[in-house]
Amino acid sequence: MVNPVVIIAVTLIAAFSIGIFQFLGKKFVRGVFWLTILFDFTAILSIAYGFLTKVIKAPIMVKIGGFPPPIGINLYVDQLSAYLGVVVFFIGAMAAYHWINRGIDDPEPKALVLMLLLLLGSTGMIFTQDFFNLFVFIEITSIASYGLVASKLDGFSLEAAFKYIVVGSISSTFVLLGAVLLYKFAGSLNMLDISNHINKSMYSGGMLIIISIMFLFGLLIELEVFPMNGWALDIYQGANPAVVAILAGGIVKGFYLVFVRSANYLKFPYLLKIGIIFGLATYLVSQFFAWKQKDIRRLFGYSSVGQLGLLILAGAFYINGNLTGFAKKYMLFAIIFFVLNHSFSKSTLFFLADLFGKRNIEEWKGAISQNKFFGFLFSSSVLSMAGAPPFLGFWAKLFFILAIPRQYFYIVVLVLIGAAAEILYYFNLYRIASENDGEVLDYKGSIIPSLFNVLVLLGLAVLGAYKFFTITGMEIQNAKFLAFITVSAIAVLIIGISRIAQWILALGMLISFSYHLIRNQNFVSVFNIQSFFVILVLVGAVIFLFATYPLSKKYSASFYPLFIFTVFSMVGISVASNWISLFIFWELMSWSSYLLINQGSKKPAWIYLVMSAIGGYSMLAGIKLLSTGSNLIPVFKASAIAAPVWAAILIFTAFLVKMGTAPLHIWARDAYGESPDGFTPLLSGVLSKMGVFGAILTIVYLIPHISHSNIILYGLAWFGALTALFMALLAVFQEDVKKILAYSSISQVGYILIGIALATSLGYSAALYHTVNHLIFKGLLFVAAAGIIYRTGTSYLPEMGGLIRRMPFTFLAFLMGIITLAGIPPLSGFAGKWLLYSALLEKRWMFILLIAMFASIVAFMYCYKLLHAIFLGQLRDKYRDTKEVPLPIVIIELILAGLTMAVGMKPSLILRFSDKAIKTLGFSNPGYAYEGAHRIVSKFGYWNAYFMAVFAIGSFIIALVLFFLVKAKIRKVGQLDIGYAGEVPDSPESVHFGYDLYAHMRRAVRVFIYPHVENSYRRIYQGLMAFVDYTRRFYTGDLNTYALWVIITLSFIFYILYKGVF
Amino acid sequence: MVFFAASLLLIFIGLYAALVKRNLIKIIIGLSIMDTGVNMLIISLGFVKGRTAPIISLKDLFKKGSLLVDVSKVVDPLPQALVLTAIVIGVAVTAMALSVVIRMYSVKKSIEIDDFKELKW
Amino acid sequence: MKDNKYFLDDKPDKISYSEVWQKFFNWARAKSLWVVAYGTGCGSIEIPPMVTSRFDAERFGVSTVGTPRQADVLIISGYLAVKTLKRVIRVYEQMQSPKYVVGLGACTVNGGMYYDSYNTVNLVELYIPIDVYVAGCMPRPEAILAGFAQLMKKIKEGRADGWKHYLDNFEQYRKNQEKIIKNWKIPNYNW
Amino acid sequence: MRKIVAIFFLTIVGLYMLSLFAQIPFGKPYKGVSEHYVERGIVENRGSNLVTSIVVNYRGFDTLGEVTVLFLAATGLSFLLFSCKCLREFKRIRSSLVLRTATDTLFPLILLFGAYIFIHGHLTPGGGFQGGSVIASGVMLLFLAYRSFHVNHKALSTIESLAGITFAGIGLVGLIYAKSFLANSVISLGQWNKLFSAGLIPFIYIAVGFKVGAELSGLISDMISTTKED
Amino acid sequence: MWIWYKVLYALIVVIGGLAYGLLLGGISRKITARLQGRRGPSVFQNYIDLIKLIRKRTAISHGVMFFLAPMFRLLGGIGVLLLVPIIANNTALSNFSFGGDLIVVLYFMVFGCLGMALGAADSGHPHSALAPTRGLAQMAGYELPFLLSVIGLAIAHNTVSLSNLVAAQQGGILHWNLFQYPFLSIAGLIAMLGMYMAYPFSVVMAPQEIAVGPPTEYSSTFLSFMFTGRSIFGVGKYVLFMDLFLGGATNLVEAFVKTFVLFLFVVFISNVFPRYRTEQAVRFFWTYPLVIGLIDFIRIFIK
Repeated sequence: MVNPVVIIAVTLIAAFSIGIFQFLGKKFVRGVFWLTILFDFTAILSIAYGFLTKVIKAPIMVKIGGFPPPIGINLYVDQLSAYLGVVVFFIGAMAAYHWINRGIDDPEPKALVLMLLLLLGSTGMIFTQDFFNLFVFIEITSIASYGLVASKLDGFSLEAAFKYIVVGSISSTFVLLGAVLLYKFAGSLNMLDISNHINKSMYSGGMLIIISIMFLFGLLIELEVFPMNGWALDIYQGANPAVVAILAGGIVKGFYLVFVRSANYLKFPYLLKIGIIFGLATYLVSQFFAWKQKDIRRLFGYSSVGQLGLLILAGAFYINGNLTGFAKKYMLFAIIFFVLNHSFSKSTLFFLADLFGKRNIEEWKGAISQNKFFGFLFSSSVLSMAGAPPFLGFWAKLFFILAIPRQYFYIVVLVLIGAAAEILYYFNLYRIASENDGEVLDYKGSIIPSLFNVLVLLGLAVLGAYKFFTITGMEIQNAKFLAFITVSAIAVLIIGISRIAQWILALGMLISFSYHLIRNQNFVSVFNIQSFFVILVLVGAVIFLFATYPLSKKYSASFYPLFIFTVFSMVGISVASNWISLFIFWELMSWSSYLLINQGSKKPAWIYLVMSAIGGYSMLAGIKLLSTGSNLIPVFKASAIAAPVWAAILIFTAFLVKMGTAPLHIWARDAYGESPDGFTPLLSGVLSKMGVFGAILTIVYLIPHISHSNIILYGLAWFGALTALFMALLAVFQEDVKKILAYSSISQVGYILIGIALATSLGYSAALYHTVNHLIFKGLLFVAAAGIIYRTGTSYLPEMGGLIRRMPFTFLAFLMGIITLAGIPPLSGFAGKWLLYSALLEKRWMFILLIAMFASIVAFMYCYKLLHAIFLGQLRDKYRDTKEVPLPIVIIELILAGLTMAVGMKPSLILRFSDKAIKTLGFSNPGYAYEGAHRIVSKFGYWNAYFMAVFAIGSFIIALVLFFLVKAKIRKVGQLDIGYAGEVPDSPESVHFGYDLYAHMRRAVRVFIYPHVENSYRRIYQGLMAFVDYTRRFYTGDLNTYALWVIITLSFIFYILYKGVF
Repeated sequence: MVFFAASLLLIFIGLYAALVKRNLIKIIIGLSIMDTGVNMLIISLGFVKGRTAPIISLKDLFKKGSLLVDVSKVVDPLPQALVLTAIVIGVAVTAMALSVVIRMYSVKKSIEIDDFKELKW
Repeated sequence: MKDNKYFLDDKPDKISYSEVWQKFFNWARAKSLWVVAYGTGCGSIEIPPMVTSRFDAERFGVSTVGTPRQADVLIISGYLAVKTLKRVIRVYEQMQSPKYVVGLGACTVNGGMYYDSYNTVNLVELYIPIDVYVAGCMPRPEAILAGFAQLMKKIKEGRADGWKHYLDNFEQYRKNQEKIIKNWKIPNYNW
Repeated sequence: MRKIVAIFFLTIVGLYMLSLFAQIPFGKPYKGVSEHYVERGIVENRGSNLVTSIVVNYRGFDTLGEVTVLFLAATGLSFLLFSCKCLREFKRIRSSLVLRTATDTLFPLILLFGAYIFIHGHLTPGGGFQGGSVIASGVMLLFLAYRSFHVNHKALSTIESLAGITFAGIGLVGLIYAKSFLANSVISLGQWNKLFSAGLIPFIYIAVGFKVGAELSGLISDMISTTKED
Repeated sequence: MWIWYKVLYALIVVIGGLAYGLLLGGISRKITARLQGRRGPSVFQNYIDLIKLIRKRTAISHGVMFFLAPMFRLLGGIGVLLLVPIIANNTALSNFSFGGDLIVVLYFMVFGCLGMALGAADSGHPHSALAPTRGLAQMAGYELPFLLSVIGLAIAHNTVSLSNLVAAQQGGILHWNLFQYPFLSIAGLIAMLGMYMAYPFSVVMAPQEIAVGPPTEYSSTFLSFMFTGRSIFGVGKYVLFMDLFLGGATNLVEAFVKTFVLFLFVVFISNVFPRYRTEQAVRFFWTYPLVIGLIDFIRIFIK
């Protein structure tokens, strides 16, 4: 361990000595600089390591000048300051490296001195325990920053620097006044001494309020609090990115620590109020203002400011929020994680922004798709920044939400809204950056600092997860499983050179995992709803993964890892035992699936992500409502929880989003339609079923505990019914095969939702049966569609036609799928419909039954459209040599088609599993009965699947035989040989009826298929955008105004905290 | 009390300049005035009626040989020490500000705020 | 030439029925004559009165149908231009055997009043086989019905075998057709 | 409009602050750490000037920071104004004969006076900063008097660095020998009211004096001649 | 063993149904002719047409689906006829109604239509591809009031078994659903007009507009199968509606009479109305019959 003061002294000496070394040459200066940084970093790391390993037990107290604390100045280094010091020096070193690498501004020795002194200032700032000394170090930091901010010497940076100087001077004036007045008040400048001297009752006098406010207000200005943070944003925008990286990544965190610590020492009683008002305002305002931002650096600036707001909020709660026990610990970790996450990811982002060089985000097109490594770094930092699991930001956010007391629920809501807003703009940027238009881009400079940062970030992610699971005391299986997922995905990623190897490895992993699961006696013997979904996920995943092989050539190396990630996180959801672990895996699923969709198309993926974020965060808010004071992690089977209606609604929102229930469906069409073809079957067949799983959980465990549960269930059923109907109607008018199937998927999941909302055993039977069945037939259709798109190169229906001649097997399978989808008896689709209608009849929900049945009639329209437009009609000349779809896809198609036939004959193949699952939900029977071997009887009706199948097949054979007995001489004619008024059609296109098949229907239902919902979303979005665009003019760029806002804020704080004068 | 009021007035005059003046140099002058006000305020906080400067002579000691000083003889030395630091810092900030203004002038040939409003929104 | 044979690449087999069955089927064929609604010339104006209330051809089982695939009878309703002949041939070839052709008016017999036009097909018989001619310019619906009665009689007797004749002498017919139709461009759709 | 708003809010803030200062007694005796400084200042430091004792010894760390700030300002200034041709158009006018003659006479005296101030910093009012400033004012006078005058930046920079290193080095010496950074008791404190007394204070102040003088001269030089004449 | 007897009975029912259906077609043509002031063809004209079609010498095929579609069509027709009990609780004439309830019948009805639509689409003729889209659109129109009445009746009688529905209507003419739930019945019967695709809902076949609709390319034997399937299907639907609204039948005579009444209803209405366009038909079905049916529907809902 090194005496902390040595760090300061050595740095100082080094800085001074550079004045001499500069005459010896550049190398010497750099040598001195790097040696110093190295020394400082090592020293502070040794201290931090001492704290970490508990070698150092108490905070280090260093007396300077040999005088005991109140007399002399002393340094006080505790864990937090040591850790922060490590971060500051690390980021500082990276920033310096980056700066030197990108061409440091002349004269270099001076610049390096400024850099050193900046680090020195911030180190001193977080080490010192003397208010005035703090002021001195703040000034050192500020002045060094002034110089560095102006370093580029162009209009932007100078302007920013001058604004910073003026506002910084005002800030330091208040800090100075506050420090001196504190001395006057308490007779000392030592923080601890003053703290001992102050008690809360002194605040009633008013004097201490104003003094504390003045001191803390000065720091608040430095903390870039709304509305006095215009200067900070200008710096982020205008200054050298290397400088900004160290400012945002390190220095501001020092100010933050100082602020929180000072407030703590001052026992400032209004910290919570200040924190809530300013923290929240800063957070929300900057997250929203960033929406319209086109300059990438200012965008990052807004994000930084927002994170600081969140930090202030968290700090206020930690110091002043009356948190007890675990909550306090959670909040501390939230703060630490926020700081670490933001420091490393934001500095990386600024480095990368500088490497790429373009300012306008529109010019970032292709930035991450062109350079894979750049993309990896950028994605990691953005994901971490936006709080995607398993990155650190996620754990921070989770800790934060868990720690906030329940009576501050509105804060939870607002913070989550802000988080969603953050995702919105970050991934708008990500969307643009991942688009690829093939233009060759250049990246200037070295990525080493970013690489280091990202490596640290990845390490921190592990740390975060580890800490989260150990501190919250959640089952260790969750952590193990998470680690397992990550390791598997990384393993698949590593062999990314060869797609075949990836495919085999991923398939092997899935199969061996399933095998182990089935071998597990526990799993098999206790067959419940969770096992049902685990099996569903694994079976679906194996099947669909198998089918991806021919398509995988087109995909990037991250396809299979993300696939594995998605699948296993769905397994994680299915085996979750409490709401939090459900949420963790839920988010994991959302993000990994987002990245997968993003490989196909960007904008839809973005919408998907934003909707998922809204859903996920509302679920988190709902979970928060479920938690009680001592029990922060609500489990499913809490019998006596007082679950408020809102909790159920909020949690349900997440599931409704995933199910694509109207009016939350807007993501679905394009996300399904434009995701990679290999992934869409999984998305539709399995991933949307996670919403079903969640919905079942909610209805079984939560809804019974709330009042008016019947109304909620009835409402849900209506949502399901309307979704089923309108999505089917919308599907009719799509012209893209995958989009039709997308709408169809949502529509079918609407049926499932009705079944769940019935909450009767027959309803669950119907829902579970249909869940599996939908996996089979929709998977089949999507897989077939993938094959067709692979062969034809288009998913646009009017471009196809007549493919039955080229792809007979696919047609056969597709036909089976369509018949199943339409629910026509001999195949498996009908059983689900029959069960559902019987359940609805039983519950006498007539209107819903009417809508549900009618929706299935509407479904015939798009069913026919799909078959006709792809396979029937005229074959185009360009597809004359098209081959049958690749073999793996054909295999999967035929397997699935065989499955629908088998299940159509014997629905009990599926029903026997769903019966077991239903028994564990607390029902004694599945709601229907067998009469004989095959006849299924409900209270209203009966139905014999086996007979129907035999009857249909038998009659068909009889008809066929009859036909061959009487048939005339049949000859095959060419496709253009049609009755065409004696003419010969000149081309297949001219007689192929493939576009807008239901134009006549459109006229009848125009009002229903008008995109009302999408338009209202768009209008809301555009309205918000316009609003944001207007309000962000708040930052006028005028120095006077910025300064004026400082004063206005101060008077506002005075006014709300101390009304003594007025 | 007058000292307090006067130095507060100085501070607010300086602030007013920073809030209202459109000329960069004038703003810097305002900041300097503000600094001066603060320094005056600090000094006046340390003042005690009827005491001398904290330069100790023999008569300020309790008794010969002990070297202990009679506290009631001299004013508070600490604010003076603090002011020393504050002044230097003020000088440094002013110097930085002026150099930035020089550079700004060289970029735009202007020292009016209206020409430096490119960073906004 | 060989490519164009595509439209009739397969002659119907000759199933032999017993006399009674043959008669029965011929009777059914005669009682159910579906006429393709295809008007070639001015005579087609006489078809609507024939099938509507005034003359009501349906009572004899004669009804119109919109597609040559299902039709039994093709009426060459008067003046036939070279341009139309191409379509007529195609329609005729798209009809399913057994099929019959009724020539309406003088034009089908010898070109009628337009016999010396550069564009008139003077003797339709050369290009497609005609089972029954109905003379006149124009023949009245009664005359057409009489023609149909003639046709029915021929069918019942098994003599309406123009389609067989066409098949047996296909090469000859095609040669004749190509003689008059200069830009005969029926593409080869045998893929 | 802006003025009205500014005045309005400044008034509000001013009123609040005034209400604070109304509660602070003016000219009343102090308590707290200053009592210690005054009472035991001589005992612990042997320096007559209590302000110096505080500045250099009790709160020597502040002073180190202060020096750093000044150093920072000088560095920053030369960093920003490096190779700046911004003020070239302003010609330095030739000064009057009176000024030149007076400068010739006064400059050595000013230097001497400045040196006196920082050497006696622990005994009389003043100290390193004040002395340094006085020296810098002499340099400024030279600038005013001679159009072609320029300082040797290398020398200034070396002095600056050496002085700074000395200060921080003294602190480290204290850390090594007295287990406390900037400890004054490394050498004997000496006798009160003598030039060589008060331990390390004079040495530190000498270093500070050199440093401040060099830095302020450098500042002036940078500001006036933003480009090298030669 | 009993199942083979059932199969035997079923064959008889199918043949009888075909004969009856062809006859009804002939009667329909005769009535139409008479209403137009013509003599019209013989009532047995459809038999003759069928024989002629079977005995055409040649036929053409466009592909596999084109080939199989008539069989699907026939299968759909037979299925509907056999799944609906002509005489409930009669071993012979309740047909295969043990195989499934009303819901099964409703979905099996689509089987034939879908098959025909696929075949039509495979022919490559734009008209025959257009017609199924019209048919499906119109189906979405008439199914809404039809489902309304079916669901209403099912809920009212607590069953979806057709035999039970018939049983519930026994005991006098006033127990028929037609009189018990007149509004539902009106909705259902109007929907029936759409289901028969007769005027004014004939836009699917739309003679003179899109040739003959779906079977434009069909000829000869294929067409005869379609013809057969359509006739049987028609009879099946009459029987279904008889069971739903007219109290079923207790003997064959009653069944003939009731289905004939339904047939006359369809024929007479179709002969006096011009054709609706698709969207007009859809709008019609979604307004008047729906609103009328809702009166009873809500009555049942409240009860």
